[in-house]
Amino acid sequence: MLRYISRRLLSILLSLFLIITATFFLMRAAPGGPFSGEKKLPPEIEKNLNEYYGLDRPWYEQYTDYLVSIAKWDFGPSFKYKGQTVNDLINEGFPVSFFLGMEALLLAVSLGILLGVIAALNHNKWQDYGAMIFAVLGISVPSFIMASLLQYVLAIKLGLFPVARWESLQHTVLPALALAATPMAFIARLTRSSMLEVLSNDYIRTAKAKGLSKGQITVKHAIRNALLPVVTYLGPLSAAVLTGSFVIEKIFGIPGLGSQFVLSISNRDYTTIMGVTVFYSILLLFSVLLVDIAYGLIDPRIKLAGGKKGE
Amino acid sequence: MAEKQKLIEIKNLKQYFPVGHGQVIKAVDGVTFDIYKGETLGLVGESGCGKSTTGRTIIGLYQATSGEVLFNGVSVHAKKTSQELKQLKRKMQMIFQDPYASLNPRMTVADIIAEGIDIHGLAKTQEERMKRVYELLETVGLNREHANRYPHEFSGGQRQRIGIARALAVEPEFIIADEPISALDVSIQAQVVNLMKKLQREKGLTYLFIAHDLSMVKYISDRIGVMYFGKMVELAEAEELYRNPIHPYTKALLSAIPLPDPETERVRRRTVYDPSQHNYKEGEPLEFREITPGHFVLCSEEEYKKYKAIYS
Amino acid sequence: MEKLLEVKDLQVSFQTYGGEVQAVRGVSFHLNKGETLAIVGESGSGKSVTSQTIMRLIPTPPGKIKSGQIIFNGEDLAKKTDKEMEAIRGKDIGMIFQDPMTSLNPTMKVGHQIMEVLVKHLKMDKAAAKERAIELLRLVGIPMPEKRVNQYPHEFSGGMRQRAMIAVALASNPKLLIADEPTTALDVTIQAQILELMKDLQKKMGTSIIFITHDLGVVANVADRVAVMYAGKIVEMGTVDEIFYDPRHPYTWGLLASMPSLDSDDKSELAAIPGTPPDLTNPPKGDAFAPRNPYAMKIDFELEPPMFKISDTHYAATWLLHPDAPKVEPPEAVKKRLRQLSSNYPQPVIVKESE
Amino acid sequence: ACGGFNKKESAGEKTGGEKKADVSQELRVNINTEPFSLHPGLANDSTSGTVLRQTFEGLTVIKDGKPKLAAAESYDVSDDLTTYTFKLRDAKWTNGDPVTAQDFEYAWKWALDPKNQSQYAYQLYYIKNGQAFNEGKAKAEDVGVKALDDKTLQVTLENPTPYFLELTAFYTYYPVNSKIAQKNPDWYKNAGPDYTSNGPFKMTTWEHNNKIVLEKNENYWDAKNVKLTKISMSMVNDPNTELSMFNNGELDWAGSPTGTLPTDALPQLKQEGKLHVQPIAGTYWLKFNTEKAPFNNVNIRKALAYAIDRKAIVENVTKGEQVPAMAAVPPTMFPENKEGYFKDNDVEKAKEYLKKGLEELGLKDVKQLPPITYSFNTSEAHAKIAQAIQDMWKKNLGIEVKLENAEWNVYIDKLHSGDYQVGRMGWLGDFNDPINFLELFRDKKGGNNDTNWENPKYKQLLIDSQKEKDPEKRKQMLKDAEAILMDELPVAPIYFYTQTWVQKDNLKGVELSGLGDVQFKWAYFE
Amino acid sequence: MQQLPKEMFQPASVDLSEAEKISKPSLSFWKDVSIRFRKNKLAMFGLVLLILLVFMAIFGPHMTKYDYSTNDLMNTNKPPSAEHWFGTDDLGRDIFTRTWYGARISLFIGLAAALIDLFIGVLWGGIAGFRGGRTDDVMMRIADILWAVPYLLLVILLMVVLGQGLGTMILAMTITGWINMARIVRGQVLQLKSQEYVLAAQTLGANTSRIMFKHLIPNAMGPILVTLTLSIPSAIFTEAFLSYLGLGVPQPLASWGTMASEGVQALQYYPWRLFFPATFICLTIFAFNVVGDGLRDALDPRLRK
Ligand SMILES: Nc1ncnc2c1ncn2[C@@H]1O[C@H](COP(=O)(O)OP(=O)(O)OP(=O)(O)O)[C@@H](O)[C@H]1O
Ligand SMILES: Nc1ncnc2c1ncn2[C@@H]1O[C@H](COP(=O)(O)OP(=O)(O)OP(=O)(O)O)[C@@H](O)[C@H]1O
Ligand SMILES: [Mg+2]
Ligand SMILES: [Mg+2]
Repeated sequence: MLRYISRRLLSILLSLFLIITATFFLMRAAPGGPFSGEKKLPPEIEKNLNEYYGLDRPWYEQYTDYLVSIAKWDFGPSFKYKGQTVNDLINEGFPVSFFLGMEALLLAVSLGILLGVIAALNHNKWQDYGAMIFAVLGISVPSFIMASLLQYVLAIKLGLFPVARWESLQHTVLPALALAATPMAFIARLTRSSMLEVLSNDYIRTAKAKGLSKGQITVKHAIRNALLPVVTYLGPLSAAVLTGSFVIEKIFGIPGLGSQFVLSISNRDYTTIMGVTVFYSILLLFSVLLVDIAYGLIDPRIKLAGGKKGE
Repeated sequence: MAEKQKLIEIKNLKQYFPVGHGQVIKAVDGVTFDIYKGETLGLVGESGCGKSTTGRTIIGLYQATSGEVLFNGVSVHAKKTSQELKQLKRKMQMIFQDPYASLNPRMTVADIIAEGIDIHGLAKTQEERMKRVYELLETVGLNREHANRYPHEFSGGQRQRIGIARALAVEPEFIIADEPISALDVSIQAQVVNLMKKLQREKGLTYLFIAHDLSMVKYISDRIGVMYFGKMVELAEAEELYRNPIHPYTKALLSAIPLPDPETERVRRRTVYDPSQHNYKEGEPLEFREITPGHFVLCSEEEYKKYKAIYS
Repeated sequence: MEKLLEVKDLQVSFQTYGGEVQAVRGVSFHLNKGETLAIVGESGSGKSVTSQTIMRLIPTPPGKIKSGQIIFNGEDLAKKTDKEMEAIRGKDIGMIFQDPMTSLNPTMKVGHQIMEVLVKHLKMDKAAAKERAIELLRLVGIPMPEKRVNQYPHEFSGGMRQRAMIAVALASNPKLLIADEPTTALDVTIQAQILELMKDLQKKMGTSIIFITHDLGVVANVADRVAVMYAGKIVEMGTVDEIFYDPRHPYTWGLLASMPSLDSDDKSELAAIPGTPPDLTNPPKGDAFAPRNPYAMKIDFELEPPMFKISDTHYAATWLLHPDAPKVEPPEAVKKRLRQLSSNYPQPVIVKESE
Repeated sequence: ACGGFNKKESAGEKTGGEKKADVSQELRVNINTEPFSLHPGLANDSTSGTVLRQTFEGLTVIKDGKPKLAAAESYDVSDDLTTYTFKLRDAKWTNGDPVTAQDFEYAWKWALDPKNQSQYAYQLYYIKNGQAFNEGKAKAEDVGVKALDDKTLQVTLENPTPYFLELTAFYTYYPVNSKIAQKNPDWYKNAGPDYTSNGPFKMTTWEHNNKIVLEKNENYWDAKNVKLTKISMSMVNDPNTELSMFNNGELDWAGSPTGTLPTDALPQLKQEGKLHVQPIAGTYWLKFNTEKAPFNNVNIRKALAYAIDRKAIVENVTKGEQVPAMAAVPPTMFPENKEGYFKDNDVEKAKEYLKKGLEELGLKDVKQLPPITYSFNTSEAHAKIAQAIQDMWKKNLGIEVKLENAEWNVYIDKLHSGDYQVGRMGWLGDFNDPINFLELFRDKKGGNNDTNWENPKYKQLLIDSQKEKDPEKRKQMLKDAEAILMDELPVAPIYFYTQTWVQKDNLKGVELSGLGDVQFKWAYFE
Repeated sequence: MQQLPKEMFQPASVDLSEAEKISKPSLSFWKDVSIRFRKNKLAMFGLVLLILLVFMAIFGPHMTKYDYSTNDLMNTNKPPSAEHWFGTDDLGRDIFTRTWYGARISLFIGLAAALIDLFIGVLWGGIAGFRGGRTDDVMMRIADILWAVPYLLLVILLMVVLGQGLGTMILAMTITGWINMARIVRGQVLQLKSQEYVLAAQTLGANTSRIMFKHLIPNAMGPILVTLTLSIPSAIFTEAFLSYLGLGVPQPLASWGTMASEGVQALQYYPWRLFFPATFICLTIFAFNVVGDGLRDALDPRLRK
């Protein structure tokens, strides 16, 4: 296990390196630069700026500089937000996105699994259809429409929640709901389908023969085995949700990392792009690793360490 | 018996499974034996002693931890081209122990049985393929009507027969039968065993027959190997083994066979095997030694002398 | 003797796209307290379905109890709701399933799967349950049970899984134990051990056992009475001696004849029953065994044979017992066994279907 | 802090419209985004400008469209119009330090110093040697700004600059507390004791990307005229949300110049009489790439420019009461430009020009004209205008138009590199002078020309106007130049910008300049 | 005892071969599936709905006198009425006509992207999961890397390099679209590959592709279908996002995605501009979902209704 994890850590490092490299070149190849605005800068100022930020140096120097400073967890100053470093931006934005993301994830996972289980247990009954229509709505209404709808109905029409901004727990309810909708629906669908699969297994019959109630069977025997696809999906999802969503943050005026990331790309704020990408990648790579470890925990038949065939 | 030709040679085969925390399960711990062409080698032993694992390792489902398996002089585990591998696979087949798990729940019986036919291109046309399937179904005592059903619709014995039909479909030379009949009723057992014997007679098949039913093993096998805790403890011709069991475990095993006679059953006493009865010393080397011709026993030097004195 | 279980005219069928599979077609039997009833029979004859129906475990749909009663302890289980069954399953009736690999949850430690029963029905706490689980594992002959409790089913060999299943079924000392081929995957020493264990338990607790097996040796060892099933029906039933020493049904003859004998070195072909079992989607008219029966008479293809009573405890459903039927000689292997049993009636009597 | 809440105040509390004697004097506005920088020398966007304009004060301030003295008490101009001498009034920084002439000198030179990454340093190029210093060709001492004493600032200019006083109101010309800045170079990064300013408000909270809170600066020289006690600025970058927050009582002001109103809401707001509209100095136009056929033909350009129904666009598409533009310079600078140089939607003339143009190009008929590509950067508003114009050109002239949109940076790159045929662009004035607009097309290779158009007469008129001391004559020269531009039409103007907003009815005294700047110094709630 | 004719008790000659007649014709797996599918009413309803939607996509635009691009600036943002069944948008265009033009694009994109995702994802995830070990590591890390590299940048560059076009758009969609599918499939394969029937196929000499397509994928069908039905709406909306970058369908052509994302801006004022495209997206997804579910059930012989 330890060996496996250390091997995976190494591969995470390698992946990070590749991601950084790819991002570096993509970023540089994309048209426009950090200083191109509505009004074109006089060339001499652009020169000054390029010099200041080291953009005039050969690419390999800049590239190695990036690598070195990223290794030191120092992403440098933001090109756009003068006076703020990228580390500042992440340190400020991430807790917000994380908080909101956690709320949404918990919502999505708990409700999604619940719905999926209810649907599967009542296969082809009204509960199943109800849960499914709900899920279809969640899947086919993307978060930006969901966000506007929730805002319109719950905040503007009914006045139950504030319209926007990041002030109190109340303010987080709508964005968390909007953020959770699609994953929840998807988790519900996944859970339902794999629950159906699991429920037709013989060991469920054994559990019944032990006199366990439907609820106990579901909780102790079925859910866990049905969870594998959900967990798979959860890995990259949590990385994405925890780092924030651009549209949700925009619509609800939330100072999170998601809008930072998208803005940094439209601004061509190189250091921020790089910093946030690295940060996000680390989160992603680790959550994928966690998923793989979770595989082994959920289903002991899946062996991590052995790459051997047919274990 | 003079011209016995070795089909399979197993040399000091070991199969260990890591189970975490640095521990390993020594499922097969250094077994050596040969299987001759056209014979049936029965393999019995306590459940969990590594019979299935031995079988699976021989057929290449597991990479052996160490040791060698030669099929017709060719190593099973050595790297091969996919063509060679396919050829080898066709010559060796396995009937699985668990008739439930070994059938794909989403395939019809016809497709399951025909899988080998499809893989090796043994049928030219669809009709021929189905004809083969029907033949095989009947060979194993199933009905043609069953061809379009799914495994979960069958009883355990019926499923086991599907598994046998699948193995037979590719007309192999060597079949590892991992408890092929334990889920069958006796009359079907008889059918299957008759069938296996018939095939052996007609096609010169070779079997490694793993089973618990010792009367059936005795009936079908030419030679019998007894395994205990990953090791082969005794190997002899079938008659010889039943007449002169040497190893205490074999004795215990034989004494535990239930007979289909209520009266003898009511009075039967069985001997119990206690591994400590050997009184082996720490690190004492155990070897597989020939006590009488063709009769091998795992024993220490001391025991060897003792056995030798008693039996020959 | 007190009846613990009485099954009356049980009919179970499965709805499939291929049509209705009549898996159990009117099975009646009873089981006394502390008694072992062995059910033998062809694979696919409905043994497992019958036993699972008693536990009300057949999947519905597609399965359906078409008629019949299952009277257990004076209550009809066939009429109980799922909720009511929960209190009975695992507590009053324990069940050992046929397929050990898939019957254990692959993602739950074996120990835990045993503990569940203890916690649920015996209200034990975790620690006590674990202790007991280890004990049970030891009881069923699993070496190093302290270590094995914490392993997963896939780390067990087939036989060990089977034993784990047995441990689950025995955990709450049930009144009735249904064992569906519990020892098929075991070697004879362990098998003997388990059989002794079950008999022991029976003696101590007065457990009744329904024992499904193919191994007639085991039947001889454990059974008080034996039921022989064919194509969804019980074709012969009697005490173990009656079945082994005075079988009357040609299918039972076939079974007894097809076993190899340990003593003889006879390597001639085994006397298998020819033909294939009937398709239960449309069971044949008359006696289902007729097409494979070398002693078949015309009537066998026309009319279903009634139950004939040969003694107080011995029944068989074959026209051969009809006074008009010609006398036939059972196969050689069976003839060797035959004995004159004193309890037999002078003439077999027909039993009315609705007894 | 994990979670990152700051539960100091609840913004949801409604500041009702009741007319109580002690109305809360807290103003809540939305500024859309995080300001790029709140250092006057580094700021280069309107959001930063909006904040700085409240916290800092330059030598002058724009009130009622005219520069008014602010930090300066008086000034002198030399005869050649190149030397300004300002006398500063007695004013204090928020921390009590006096505002000195050195602070101005320090701030301006800091911005010009190539070491500091000021993007707007060119706003100071009017100062003698400003550009040279910024390019590293001159030393700091050579720059024409000098504190003669604590209260006297002398500024020498490169050329006579008639609008210099307007420039000094711009944020790049704001002073910086040199004592603090020298001690703590990071003073401007966060709110705190070192963030000192000299304007009517001081910044007390700056939660990046979330909100800024300004409070009245008691040290401000004109504090008695400042009635607002607090300004909360939230950063919500969604027009619909902004308006909803206003409707929900979470904001006192929604829309320009700090934020934006959703276009779709304008008709309803107008109907309800809530909408405020004010023209600002900005023009939305289409640029023609005059080196690409068929736009190298002036008649084609004219045909296209004349065949646009601007009135229909402003009334039905943009809906913000924008003014149809038939001229380049907005009416806030040239009031007569409300009329323009040609008639709106002059389809007859357009057809004539098209015929002529086609002939000149050797084409018999529009059908032979290959489809033209109209590019724009992605935004719903631009897309709508593009589709409307596409339809008009098709209906009126029978010309096929392909629309092509792109992400902003990609688009601007295309435009600057001449890789387009027709492209939309808007221009907003930095300071209140027509040169701002006309200068763009002076040089073919000028940074923001993009059209590849150049006209020697036009160029000369602009150069000459710079030296002209008589404002009237100068204006005429600029008008002449504009006439040339509107005859050759390298750009087809569409409309002049307006700004639209809604506000609390009892909010008074908000000063909006014609450039789209806002000044809350005089604002108050009734 | 009832009286039975004596001759009935004559021994009968047993003909064993008689019992072996074929009663049912051989049905292929797919025929079986289609029978099961057709018995599922909800799924059939979904299928009919889909067919209807496709029908409308083909003929809907011709059912009015309007075309999708002609502006009517005098009649902007009109609510649904007899003239304009779905109302008009902010350039006065008929939403009904545009909806069905949009249907063509959205349905095509949804399906194309989903199928490509399916193809790549199943192969990639299947191979990674089945091979395991190093191969799995490398393949999944490649997926992670693609997933982590800023998508926006990738697409911007793609657009610059390849230019606007349907091909570029589909490519942009599939760059990362398949990864979810691959992950799900891999997880399933990891779980399934140690099943005994897979081992059995191996001993028969089945090669990887056979094991994948005959054994692993059919048994992973549930999650695959669910993921597939999710990738359709996500493709529809990714198209809207891509059109933001200039990669979508060029204006004035419409797609449901762009119509919905524009409509949502007008939600409070002209709700019908969101309502119609959003409703049809929902209906489509609903139809795909029930069809997917029906297919899933039909593909699983163990489930019986
Ligand atoms: N994949 C595996 N991982 C870990 N341990 C295993 C694995 N497969 C088998 N074992 C262990 O190896 C030993 C031998 O198992 P095997 O299945 O070969 O027994 P067997 O002789 O076939 O028994 P049975 O007669 O009960 O089938 C057992 O202790 C089992 O727990
Ligand atoms: N779920 C099901 N759907 C359709 N048919 C079924 C189902 N379960 C069982 N059957 C059928 O019912 C009949 C009886 O099956 P059962 O499992 O009871 O046999 P059995 O006597 O236990 O055989 P074995 O000894 O082989 O286990 C078989 O023909 C089988 O095909
Ligand atoms: Mg085994
Ligand atoms: Mg059974």
